[in-house]
This record gives sequence, structure tokens and C-alpha cells, in this order.
Amino acid sequence: MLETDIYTVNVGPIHPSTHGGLHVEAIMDGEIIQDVVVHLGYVHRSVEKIAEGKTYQQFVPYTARLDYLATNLPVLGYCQAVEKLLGIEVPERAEYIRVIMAELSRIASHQIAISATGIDLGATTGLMYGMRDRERIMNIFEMTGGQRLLSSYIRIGGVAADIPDEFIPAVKSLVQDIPRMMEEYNGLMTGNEIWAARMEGVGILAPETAIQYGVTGPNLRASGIAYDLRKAEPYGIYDRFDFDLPLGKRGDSLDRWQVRIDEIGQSGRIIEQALKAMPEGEIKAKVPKVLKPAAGKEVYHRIESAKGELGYYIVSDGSSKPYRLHVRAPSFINLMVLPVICRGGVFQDIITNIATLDPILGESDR
Amino acid sequence: MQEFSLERMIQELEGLLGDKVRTGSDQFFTVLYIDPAALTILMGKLRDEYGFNHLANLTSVDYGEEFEMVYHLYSIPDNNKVLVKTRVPRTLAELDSLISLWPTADWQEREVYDLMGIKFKGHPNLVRVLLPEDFEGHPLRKDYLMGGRK
Amino acid sequence: MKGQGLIKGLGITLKHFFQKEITEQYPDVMPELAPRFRGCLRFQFEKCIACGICVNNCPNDVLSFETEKSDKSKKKKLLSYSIDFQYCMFCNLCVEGCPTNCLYFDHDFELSSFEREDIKMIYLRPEGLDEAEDSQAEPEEQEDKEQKQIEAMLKALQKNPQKVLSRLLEGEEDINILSELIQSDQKTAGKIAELMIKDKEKALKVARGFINKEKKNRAQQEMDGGKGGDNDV
Amino acid sequence: MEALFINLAEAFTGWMIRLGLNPAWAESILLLVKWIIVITIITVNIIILIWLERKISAFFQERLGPNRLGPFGIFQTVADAIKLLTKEDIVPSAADKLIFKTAPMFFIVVAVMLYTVIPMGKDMEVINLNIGLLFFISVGSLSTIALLMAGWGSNNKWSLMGAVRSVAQMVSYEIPLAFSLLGVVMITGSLNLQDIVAAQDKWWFIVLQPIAFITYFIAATAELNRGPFDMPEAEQELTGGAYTEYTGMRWALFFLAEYTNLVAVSALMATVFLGGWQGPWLPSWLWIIIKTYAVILVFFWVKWTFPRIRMDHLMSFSWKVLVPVSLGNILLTGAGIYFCRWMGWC
Repeated sequence: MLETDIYTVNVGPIHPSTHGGLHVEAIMDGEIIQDVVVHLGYVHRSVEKIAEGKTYQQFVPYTARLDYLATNLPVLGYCQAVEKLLGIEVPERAEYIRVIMAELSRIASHQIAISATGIDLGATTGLMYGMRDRERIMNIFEMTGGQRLLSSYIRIGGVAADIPDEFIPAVKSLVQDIPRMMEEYNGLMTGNEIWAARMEGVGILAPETAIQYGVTGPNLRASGIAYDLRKAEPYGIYDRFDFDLPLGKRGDSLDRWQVRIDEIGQSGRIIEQALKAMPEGEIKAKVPKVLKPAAGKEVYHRIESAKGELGYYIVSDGSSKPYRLHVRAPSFINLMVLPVICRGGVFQDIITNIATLDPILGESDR
Repeated sequence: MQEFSLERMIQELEGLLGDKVRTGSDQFFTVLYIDPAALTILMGKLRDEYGFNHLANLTSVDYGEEFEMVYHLYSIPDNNKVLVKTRVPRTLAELDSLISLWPTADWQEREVYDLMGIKFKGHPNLVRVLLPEDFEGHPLRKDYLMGGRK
Repeated sequence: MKGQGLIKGLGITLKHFFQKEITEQYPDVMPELAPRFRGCLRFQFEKCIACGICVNNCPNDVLSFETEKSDKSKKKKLLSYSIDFQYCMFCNLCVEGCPTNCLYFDHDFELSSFEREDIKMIYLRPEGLDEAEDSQAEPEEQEDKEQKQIEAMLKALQKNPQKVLSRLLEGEEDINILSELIQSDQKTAGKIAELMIKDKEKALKVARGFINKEKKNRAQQEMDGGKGGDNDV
Repeated sequence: MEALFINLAEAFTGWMIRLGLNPAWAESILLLVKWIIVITIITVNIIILIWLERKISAFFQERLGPNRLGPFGIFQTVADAIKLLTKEDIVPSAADKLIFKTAPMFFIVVAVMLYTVIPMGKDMEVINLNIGLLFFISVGSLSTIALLMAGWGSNNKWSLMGAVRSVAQMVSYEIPLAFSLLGVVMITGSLNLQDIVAAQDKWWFIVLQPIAFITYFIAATAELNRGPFDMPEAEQELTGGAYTEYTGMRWALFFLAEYTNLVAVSALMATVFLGGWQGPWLPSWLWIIIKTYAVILVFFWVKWTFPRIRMDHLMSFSWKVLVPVSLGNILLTGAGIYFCRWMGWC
């Protein structure tokens, strides 16, 4: 036998496929991965410390910068947490607008996940198609919130402004096109034999392991566990909508990928229902200029973000600024499972696994 | 396994742990205040006997003299929830690690160590996770002052 | 059958090969921006009442201003207003809070500059603002009055263009051309009416421009028509 | 039109002889001129090809592609080439400098050598070698060494991984590549490329040898390191693989060589399977250009549709699918020939 040696390969922090500043140290035996060590913190901004120096309203735009690909979801989570803390009732119309914006964000985030997986696996054209479709959502964000990527549109107590007239036709045509988009992604990538071979059986995440490691979101559902906070613990008005949870069977990369594509379709269904049921009325509750929750009050509010369970733990000391704010970032906790699913695979599987776990480093590093 | 009931669980836990556990509740959660020495026993019971298999959130709050550790536990798929709190003194900020019960505590405890400076006994790899290794201080402590912009 | 997926993929890319491109040719063709788009933050000095809500609302200490206590009135006098734009998050909180709408975002999004100092925008108190404030001429009322005048002018223009235009222009031919233009095109009429009230000299210039353009057009048409064998004119 | 280039060359020699030059000297000057023309044509052709690939990939992705410099952005690659030529030439301090520097040169020399045997028209080739096909395959496989030199010389893990992968890949795909061409050789009974073209006056070999065509296409894609088999480069995994450490013109040389290889392999494919320079109406040299470009377009199409294959799948695909299939094809061809003779058809 030839003597072999173990060597390390540093994937990142500057690498085409790490979706931001992620540093993965791969300990390799030839092409086989022995272990993977994840190093984080390259985009750490100490958001939790910043929050302690800002008023409740001032922190809203910061939350958009956590998961910048699904910009409305972290904002929604934070605003709902503060509303829970203060007992603010949000007007009906605002709730519906919020649901539409949140689901649009989820679609946008999944489209990034899909197209980024495409480029990571070498299907450059897949990236372009995903980005092309996402552009329409960005246009909708621009017309409602004024910004394409980080529109701080959802506010404590409602939304910043009523939807413009072009909004409903634009969303309707987008929702109509969703089946075509899904068909295209599936046709170009999922059905492709090379694609399937690269993903099938790669990075298998058993359901028990997933729960132990606190994995949530599409990654957990791909392992076959029907756990979605929109159904398990409906926040806002999610209990009014009828939608399915796409589930995986094997818990491998292909399942994670497929679940994301199918979730786009389900989000489309929710938006359709919300558009139909949206009432007229106020878009923002009467919120005092200075928000001062009772001292000692605390809240843990969690929503189903595009990446998983996004939780905000806020402790108030009676002042206008939070005493302590903690973000339970789904990407941070989902990434923990990367070494588990990478072990024993070949080098290229690291790329596949990072892509299908879909971490967003702005959120995981905070 | 019996049907889950919060009251019965509290009774049983109080019977088991005596005055080490104190219960309370706020608007959203049933809170179990636990003596840090009995933390692992309580958590083990919660996980194995009452089905709280999902450690959703693990964090800490600085209350001056003491640090409070906060654990939000959920069960999948029943979705029962309980909040566990424990306090450690600032001078001796040390606590048992929960990594053997929930592997998800790994990075979350590292984050608490990193940002708040609470040490976890039994954690195999307690190093900073978000800040660089040579960083001094723990920024989420209240006595850590932020440097402003010039 | 293995390979079907591959062929399907090839079919999809081939289909897109013949579809229309979606590229926006940005520097050549400016993108269409939504009305709410937030580009660069701007400030109107005259409207500001120095209440400080914007500064309190701002999450990132972008805004700051200097005031001076005025002797005559209780009002604070604004001396300068600065926007340190490099820290702006474009969150719109300052604009929403402003009671007099003196802050607004325009559609200018090309904000890069070579020097860090250039990013900071400082608005100094414009000269002559004190007198304007003292005279207390209500600018809104004046605007209203002007608006009414413009409307009246527009009506007159559409009813009897020759007569109205003779006040502006000389030469029968020019007046005829312009009056024809005005009757056919609402926009031109509106523009000329507005200018005739506000600035007569400019109105003359614009009118001349329109007439010359029209003359050229006609000459061109004649040329084209001439080639076709139509020699009426 | 047919003999345009031959006539041009003859006129040129005649002119030089009339000027009073020794015919032997005139011949050698002609050779030099030929070389310069060949190099220029290859370079210009590559520049057009790179532009074409960018344009076509853009169309597949509903983009416009380069469109600023010149009509349809045709001068974009020229500008890129100028940029690359003027860039700083960085040689890593820990690199094996001699190997690092010679690798791109070796690569391009090997790539250009491939053109010697391809018949670019009726009676138009550099050398009419009776083992043309063998020469092509053996010289083509030399580019493996260049990649290994680049990977080893860079002294970088990514480069070495890319190089090792490319060696494994190219060595394994050599075999089905050669085997798939054997069927054609069995039918014609010659390794001479002109003979192979001549044998296709009735039926192109793509009709007689469809399996060989497909296996050759796949193996050639792997030989060329083009997507979906672009293991040595693999930007998304190996950050550029064997070329990671290269900058400026050295890097451009690799690029140039890859496209040169692409043209050569496509031309061979057109020669062996698509009837070579044969075709109605148009002159023969135009036919081979048209056919070569058609094959290149298919290469582009495949690259811009498929994801990259995984290394272990790549290897097992070669050994478990392509080699048996191409061997089976040889068997089938042999049986077919025997059957034909038995029936008295040939």
C-alpha cells in the first residue's frame, strides 16, 4: 500500500461558491472528505449590540440586513415581536399586505437558492433564469417599498405605505407565471441526469439528526418532517390560508433542492388567496411615537423565514430601547450540520451541500 | 407515553428537583427557573420524558451581578413549549454544557461564550465563533462600551 | 430512459435562444424607476422648521443641523443642514417623520464619488431667505394665483390662438403655424400658456423653436412628397 | 474558387522566382509566409470564437452579450486580449518557475500541431500523413502534460487538484476516444484522413457509425475540458483549477490553446463523421469551415445547458459506459463488415 497523507483545503473565505464570507476548512484524504470545520464571523456586525443602542423603530432597517435575500421576512419577524411585546393590533389590510410581501420574499430567496445552486454546480444558465424571474419580484418591491433589495417596507404596527395601483396586476401576473418558472427550473436542472447524479444521495440528513441539530425550514422538511411554523404556530393571519408542505423522502441534496422549488409554488398559492381576500382599510395601527414596553417584559417570537425558524428574543427594561435583543438565526444553526452531512463525500459535495443548505451569511454572522 | 400535560410535568419536576426548580409564567411561556447545578438533570428529563426535542433558542442576558441563561424549548411535532431560565453569577460565569443532549447547543453556546463570556463545562471546542480569536472582551456585556464613529 | 432529461434541458436552452433578450442597457438607456424609488436624499431649506424629528428618527446619525435663536421671533433659525450620506440606509424614516416634507428622495441613484468628502452634503442657509421670511408673502397663494392665470391663458389660446399669439409673436406666417400646432397638440399649448405667464422671453424662444421645427418638418414632407410626383405646392 | 489558396501560393512562388530568387529559397519563404498566415488565422479565429461563445451563451440566457465595442461587440475580445497583454505577469515566489512558465507555451504548441494533419479542403493539408488519425490522437493527448505542468508548477493545492483531475480524466477518455474512431478506420481501412474523407462520398460516417459519433462527441468534450466536463478549471469548486495562479498573457495562452484544441477537434469530427470537405456547390475549404463551426456550436450549446459532472461519476462513466460501448461498436462494425462481404455488397 502506498502511504497517504491527510491534507486540508480551505474553501473560502474568498471563494466563488461560499455565498458570502464563509470559510470551510476541508480535511481531505485524496478526494474523500474526512471532516469539515466551519469558520464564521467574516460578516459579523454585532447587530445584537447595535440593537441595544437604537430605539425600537430605528432598529427596523437593520433587521432587513440580516437576511438580505428575503428582506421582508426578518423585518416581519422583528415587527411582530415588538407588536407582541406592546400588544399592538395590526389592521387587516396590513396583515394581508404583509403576507403577500413575506411570501414574495420567500420566493425571491428560494430563487436565489435555486439559481446559486445552479451556478455552484456549473449550470450557469440556471443562474440566469432564476435571476431573471427574481427581477420581477425586485420590481414589485421597488414599487411598494422604494428599494429593491432592502426595502424597509414593513413597520411596527403595519406597513409603511399603501400598495400602489400597479401592485396587484404585477403580483397577479407573477403568480400566474410561477408554474412556468418551476417547470423551467425542473426541466433545465432537476430532470437533468447529471444534476440528479450530483445531488442524489449527497449530504443525507436523517430526520433525527436534523431535529437534534436544530435544523429548521426547508432543510428539515426535506428530511421528511412536516414542521412549518406557518402551520404549527400560525403567526399573523397564516391560519387563514390553505397550502401544502412539500416534503422530501431521503433528506439528500436533491430533496432540499426540490422542496425549495415546490415551496415557490405553495407561496404562489398563498399570495393568490391573499390577493382575493384582501380587504380595504387602514394600513397602519396607531402606534405611539416613542415605544416603551413595560419593564421586565420579554418576548420570543419566531416566524418561518425562507431559511427556517427565525426567532427574536427581546427583553425590555421599560425604556425606548431594547435591553437585550437576540436573533435566533436559522442559517447559523443550519450551518452547524454541514460537517455532519459532508463527511465521507467527495470534495465537490461540499459545494453541493453548502448550496442546498442555503445559508445566508449576513444572518448567520449577524 | 402518556398524553402530555404541562401541569403534570411541572408537578413531577417539582417533586423530583424540590426547591431547585421554581415555576412561573409570563404571557407567552411557562417558565422554569432552575438552579444551575441541576440544569442538565432538568434538561435531560425535559428532552427524554416530555419530548422537548427542539432546542430552538439558547441565549443569555446580562443583568449586572448575574447572567441569565435562556433556553426556549419546543417539541416537534406536538409544538409544546417551555422556557427554562437559570442564573449564574458574573464572577463565576460557568455552566454545564448541553451539547450532549442537543448537538445544536454547540455553536449557540460558543456564541454565548464569545459574546457574553459565559464558560460551558464539558463543551469540547469552546472557542470564539463570530469574533476573531484574538479579540479582547465580550461585547454583549453591558460594561463593554461601543466605540463610536469619529 | 436515461438521457431524456439532458435532451429536455437542451430544448429549453434552445427555446430561450430565440426569445427576446431581457438585458437593460443601463448607462445608455436609463432604467424606469418606480415613483417611490429612493435615490438620493434631498433637502429643501425654505421648508425646514428645524424641529429635529428627522435627526431623532435616523438610525445611523446621518443627519445633523445647526440652528440659531432668532431675536425677532420665537422660531429657531436654521443655519445649515448636513446629510452624511455614506451612512444612509435609505430606510425612509426621516422622510416619513418630517412634518413639512422638506426632505425627499429623488431618483438619482448614481451616487458614487471619488472622494469620501464629496459624499457629505451640506446645505447652507441661502441668501435672501431672511427677507423672504420677513415679508411673509405666502408663496402658496401666489402659486395658486399663477395656476389660475395659466388655466385662463390656456383656454384663450385654444379658443382664439391667432389673437393671443399676436401678443407674443410677429409675422403672420409664424402665428398661423403655431396656432395650428397648438390646436392639434395639447402639450404644446400647455407649455406655451405656462411660459407666457411666467416668463415671456422664454416663451418667445420656445415658440420660435416650435415654429422652426414645424417649418423643417413641412419642408421635409414637401421634399418627400415631391419625389412621389405630388407637385401641388 | 476551389483551388483559390493553391493558386495564390503558386502565383506567389512564381512572382518570387521571376524576381530572380532561387526556387528552393522561394519555397522556404513560402513556407514561412504560410506559417505566419496559419498562426494569424488561428489567433483571429480564436478571437472570433471567444466572442461567439460569449454572444451565444448570452442568447441562451436571454442576455445580449458583449455589445459595446464595435458592431455587435465584435472587438470585445480584442480589447480583452490587449488588456491581458498589458497586465502584470505574476509568477508566485514558491512556484517551480521553469515549469510554471513553459506550461502555457507547451499547451499552445501542442494545440497548434494538431492542425498539421487535418484536410482543410481538397488536397489542402500541411502533411498528407498516412497515419494522420493516429498522429492526431497521440499529439492531442500530450496536452495532459501541459496541464500537469501548470498544476505542479503553480505549487498550489487548487492547481494541483485541477491538474490531477485533468490527468485522470484525459487519460481515461483517451481510450473511448480512440476506440470510437476505430470503427471508422475499420470501414475505410486507412488512417489517412484524406482517405477517410474520400470514403464518405456516398454516406457520411455519422449515418454508418452513430454510436461512434456519440461516444466520440462525449469523449472529445472531456478531452477538451469543456463543460460539463470542465474538471481542471471548475471555477466554482477549484477557483480556476490548474490556471488559478496564472495571470495576464500566460493565462490567456491557456485560453487560446483550449479554443485552438476545440477547433481542431471539431474539424476532425467534421472530417471523420460529417464528410469532411465534401459538399455541393461551395468550394471544399468553405464546407469544412461550415461543418467545423456547426460542431463548435453544438459544443457551446451543451456547455451552456449542462451542470458540471462529479469527478467520480466522470471516471465511472468513462470506464463503465463509454469504453464498453465503444468496444461494442467495434464488434458491431466488424460484424457489419463481415455481413456486407458475405452478402457481396462491398
